[in-house]
Amino acid sequence: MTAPFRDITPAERARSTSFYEASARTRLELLLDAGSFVEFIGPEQREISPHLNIFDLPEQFDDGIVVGHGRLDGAPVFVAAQEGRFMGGAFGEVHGAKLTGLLRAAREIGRIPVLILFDTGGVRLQEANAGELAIAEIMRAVMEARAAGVKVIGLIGGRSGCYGGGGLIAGCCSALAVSEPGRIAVSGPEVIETNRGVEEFDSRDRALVWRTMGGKHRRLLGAADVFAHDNVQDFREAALALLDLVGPFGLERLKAEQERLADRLRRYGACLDAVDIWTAEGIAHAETVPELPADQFIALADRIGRTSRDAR
Amino acid sequence: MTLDDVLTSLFPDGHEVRNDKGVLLGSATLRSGASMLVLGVADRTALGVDEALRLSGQVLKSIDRGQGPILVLVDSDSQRMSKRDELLGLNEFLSHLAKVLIHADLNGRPTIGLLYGHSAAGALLATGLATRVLVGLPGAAPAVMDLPSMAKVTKLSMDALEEKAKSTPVFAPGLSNLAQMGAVHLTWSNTISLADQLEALLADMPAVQDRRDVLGKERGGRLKAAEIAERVRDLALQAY
Amino acid sequence: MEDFSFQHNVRARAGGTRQTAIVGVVASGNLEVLVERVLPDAECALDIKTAALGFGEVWRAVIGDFVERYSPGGLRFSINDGGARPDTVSLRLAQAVRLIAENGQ
Amino acid sequence: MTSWQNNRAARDARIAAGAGLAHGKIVESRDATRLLEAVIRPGDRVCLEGDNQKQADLLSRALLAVDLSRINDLHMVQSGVVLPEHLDLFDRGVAKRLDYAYSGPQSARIARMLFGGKIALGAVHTYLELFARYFIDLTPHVALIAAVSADREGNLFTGPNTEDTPTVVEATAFKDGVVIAQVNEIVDTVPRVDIPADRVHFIVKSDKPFFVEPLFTRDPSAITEGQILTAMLAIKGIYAPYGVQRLNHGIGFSTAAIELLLPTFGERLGLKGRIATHFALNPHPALIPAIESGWVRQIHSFGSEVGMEDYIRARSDVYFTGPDGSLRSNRAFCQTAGLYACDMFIGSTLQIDLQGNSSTITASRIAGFGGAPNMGADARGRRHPSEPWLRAGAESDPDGAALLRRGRKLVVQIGETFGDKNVPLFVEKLDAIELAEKLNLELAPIMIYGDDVTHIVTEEGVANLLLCRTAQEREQAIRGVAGYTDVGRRRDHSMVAQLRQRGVIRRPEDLGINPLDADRSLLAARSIKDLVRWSGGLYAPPSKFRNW
Repeated sequence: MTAPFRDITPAERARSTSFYEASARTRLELLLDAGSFVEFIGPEQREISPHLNIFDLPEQFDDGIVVGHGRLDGAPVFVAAQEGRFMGGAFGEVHGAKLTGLLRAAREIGRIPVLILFDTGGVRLQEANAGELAIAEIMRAVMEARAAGVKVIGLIGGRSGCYGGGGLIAGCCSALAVSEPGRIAVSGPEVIETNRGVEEFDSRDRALVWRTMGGKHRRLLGAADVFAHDNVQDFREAALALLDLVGPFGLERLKAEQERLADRLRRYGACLDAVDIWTAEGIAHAETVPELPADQFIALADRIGRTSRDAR
Repeated sequence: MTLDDVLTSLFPDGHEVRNDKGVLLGSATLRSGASMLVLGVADRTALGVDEALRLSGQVLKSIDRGQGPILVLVDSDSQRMSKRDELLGLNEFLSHLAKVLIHADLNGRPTIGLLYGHSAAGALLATGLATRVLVGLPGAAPAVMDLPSMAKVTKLSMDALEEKAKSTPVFAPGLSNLAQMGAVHLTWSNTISLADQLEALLADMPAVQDRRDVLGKERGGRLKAAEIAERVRDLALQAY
Repeated sequence: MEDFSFQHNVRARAGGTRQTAIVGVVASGNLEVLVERVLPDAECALDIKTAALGFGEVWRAVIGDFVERYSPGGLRFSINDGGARPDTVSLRLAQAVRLIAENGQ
Repeated sequence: MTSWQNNRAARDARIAAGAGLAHGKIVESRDATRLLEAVIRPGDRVCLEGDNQKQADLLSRALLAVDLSRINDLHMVQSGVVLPEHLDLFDRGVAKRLDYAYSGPQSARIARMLFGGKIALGAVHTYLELFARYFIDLTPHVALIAAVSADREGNLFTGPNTEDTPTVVEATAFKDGVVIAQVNEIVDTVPRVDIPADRVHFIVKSDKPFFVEPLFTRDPSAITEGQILTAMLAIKGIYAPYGVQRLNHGIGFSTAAIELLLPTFGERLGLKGRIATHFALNPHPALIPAIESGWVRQIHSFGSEVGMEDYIRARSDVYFTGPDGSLRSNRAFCQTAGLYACDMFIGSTLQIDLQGNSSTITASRIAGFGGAPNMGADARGRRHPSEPWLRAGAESDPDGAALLRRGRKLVVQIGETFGDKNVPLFVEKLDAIELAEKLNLELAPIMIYGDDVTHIVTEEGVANLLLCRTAQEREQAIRGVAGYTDVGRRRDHSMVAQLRQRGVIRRPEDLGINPLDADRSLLAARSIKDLVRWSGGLYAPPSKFRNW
């Protein structure tokens, strides 16, 4: 894109591009095989939100999500990427419907996987009812697609994290990859603090936020199966690895998930802090986990071995 | 209507639905003699990891051993907002509940949600909005986002928000708004027997396909969703 | 929100073969620029929707300098602005021209 | 008989009055207010140590709680008015008169209180100026200071944030004043003695560590392309041609961008070792990549920065450290170093007028001066030559006799033409002048006077004011880099073109810089996490800057 990049390979460029920092479009461009991405309902179609003008707010031509198809190591994939900087990546009517339509097509075809690059604060306030319902439709569409044999992989490492209904959609996916700055939760830190007080949750204590909701904790809990370095190439490799790992969906998955979550409650339900959970998982000096470099952390997480594979 | 009123009117022949700290678990017998799994959230209880897991466990058990439709009663708070719930991965527990409900519905156990009180945000997604048909009762008061919180974030006055809410169902709380969006399929009457209305619904269940976007368009609440989803679907199908 | 439209006659057609390009995002202090090769070679047009009120003269000046410098003939620019500073606007416009000047679809 | 030791006797009486509350020198924190009531007299000049960073917060609260019938109308003489309690003192009537230097977070409230007559203002100073007056006409009767630890004799360890303490204690203790220190802990042996015990009269042990604000941490993830472009222009248009090795940086994002471009853009220009080797500077985390890449030889600091402790300790070749290994900072010395031993000051401001005067005062905010004017001023007492200094002097007076011609310090204002919320940096008339008129001040609060400014850098280009020969040229040179602000759009285009031909104004293309290359990928670190990585895990950023 700029002079320093002109003479390097796409993989090198993807490796040197922070997933956290990149735009939705850049993420897709670098995640997929070079030049393979084709967008559905691109910005030139100007399918903007019909609701933001009620609030005198600026629109974005793609309503904050880019959907389309491309190739990953030569194989076709459907992709959706949220732009976390536009309205916090939140789900509105148009934004959500693009993803719903993509998933419905994937279900009908049945063999082409879907990658969802989450970057969202959840429901878009200004169209809360439409956004909430869009999320419900997407959750349903993900499950119908999975039931039809489609693998749906979530990649989480954007600046808005994966909050609210986004967290629920992520929970419906076949597998997740997350990076250290990625966050997965339902209620945001500020929402908890506002509703329950700063004693319950100090949203400005960012170390607390990340060890409660961040990528490392989610990986150690087994909520995400792959921990990616914060660069697009690593997410690409994570997506490829997960596509290999994921098996067919069925009732036994849900039973295994029930057991997996029940086991989590039994083991860690009384823990007051992530450090307590990590200690209970058998990690020595658990308080140093946030400081561990990614490679060491990956080795640690692999050794602890908690995963949601075949149990989600 | 209170929970007892609702249950009595739904199941005049009796039911075995217990309310354990806001978590509803049990079953009831329909007039046809068939049994129905009944579960849900009552007393405006927040849906946290513990509640969600109990509910999903009940559905899974019923998938193994039972049959017939599943009824999800909803009078909840939002998801439980707490450090502990998020620490333990509340999103997984809520989506797991939604997933087992969707799975049941797709596999011969049609699901009906009955929203008779409050609900919001993640709790609504994991319960009522994860059923095939969501029914509202008059007096139900769902609120995806309450107006005071919204006023705070948008820095608009309550008056201004209420004024805007008159012209669009897209953001303000309320059953009729959600109905117009296509989220609530139908609103029952509370002056006639709920059992009759349930029976009528069961006799004429809509197809398993999610048509809420089409419904929203027909009702003038969501004019773009159905068309956009359909266009993306067509483009994606054309690509392969 | 405030809307502005500008039409300019320009010296030369913008280079490259791409038909459309988009740069930027709509966020506080940022903007998106959608550029499409849809006009006759000697014309260019810019449509702006901005969240920052009262900057009409600044836009006029920024656009004037941009058109003078890049001669973006044949291009229509559509801008959604979240209140970006003029230098950010100039930068995004230049980035948009550079992107559409690449060869490709 | 005339006594010549009245002050000493009065000091001894004050100490005796407080001694009843102390075991040795140590006073329980619950007795802090009673101690102050015993030692302080109405109308006293009191220095309540409020530094740029370190705050004697326990003693602030204790002073706020005094019995007004015993203590009132104090004259506060302190560099930083930073905590809400500092102003509560005036609201409550404990204090009446104020001489200070900096009021960062309280700038809006202090403005309201000045307008409301709650505060009788002496003057807003620069740091060195206030410190100087401590020794002439504003000597404190009582100093309330903060330290990390004390031993039982009263030797104090200030930790890395020594800041103003030695200066305050010097002025107070040696002129018959009383020194009261709050400390985080009392130990058998202090790690090093920053303040000797015989200058300290009472020690109050605080229940929790004194408040320190991380003021110098700029998150690289917030640096914009515009700031990167401006930083590139500064490096290539000023640092390189003058060969600036000894300098001070402001704390804004533009200078943080410069720090992060040194190991990338600067390296590519072959400037390593030729520029930016010696700093008068707080331990900016953003400088870590340049230090690790071998750019920086030495840094002396005004204060410290939260989270940099271990890094500094491990890089003692670069920083000034004590025998215990931790940073020793000293605001008075570092300000002096910035004034006399640096060839360049570069920093940002809120408003610049057509003469180049700048101010951070707006109609509703009085932020004070801090130290920028000390460094952002030509040192008339300077006598040692250096290449940048001589060259700047020659540019401003090309016809002067070389052996008699003073050099000039490079004083650079850097910023984007529009600031937050699209507020223009360039104005026809400074808000500071309006404020001075409203408050009937004899002097408008100017941060840096136009005749000291040598260069202005914006995203539009570099203006070299040394090369301007008339007031009119100077005005057009400023307008010529003022972008699309009203000031910029009212430029005389032909004159600006001429100035550009003469090299007074240099655009990005004149410097061989393509604005499209101003990309965040040029930053040596793009996040706080990157800085931690550069530091080999030694930098431990405060929680509010983390995203892990």
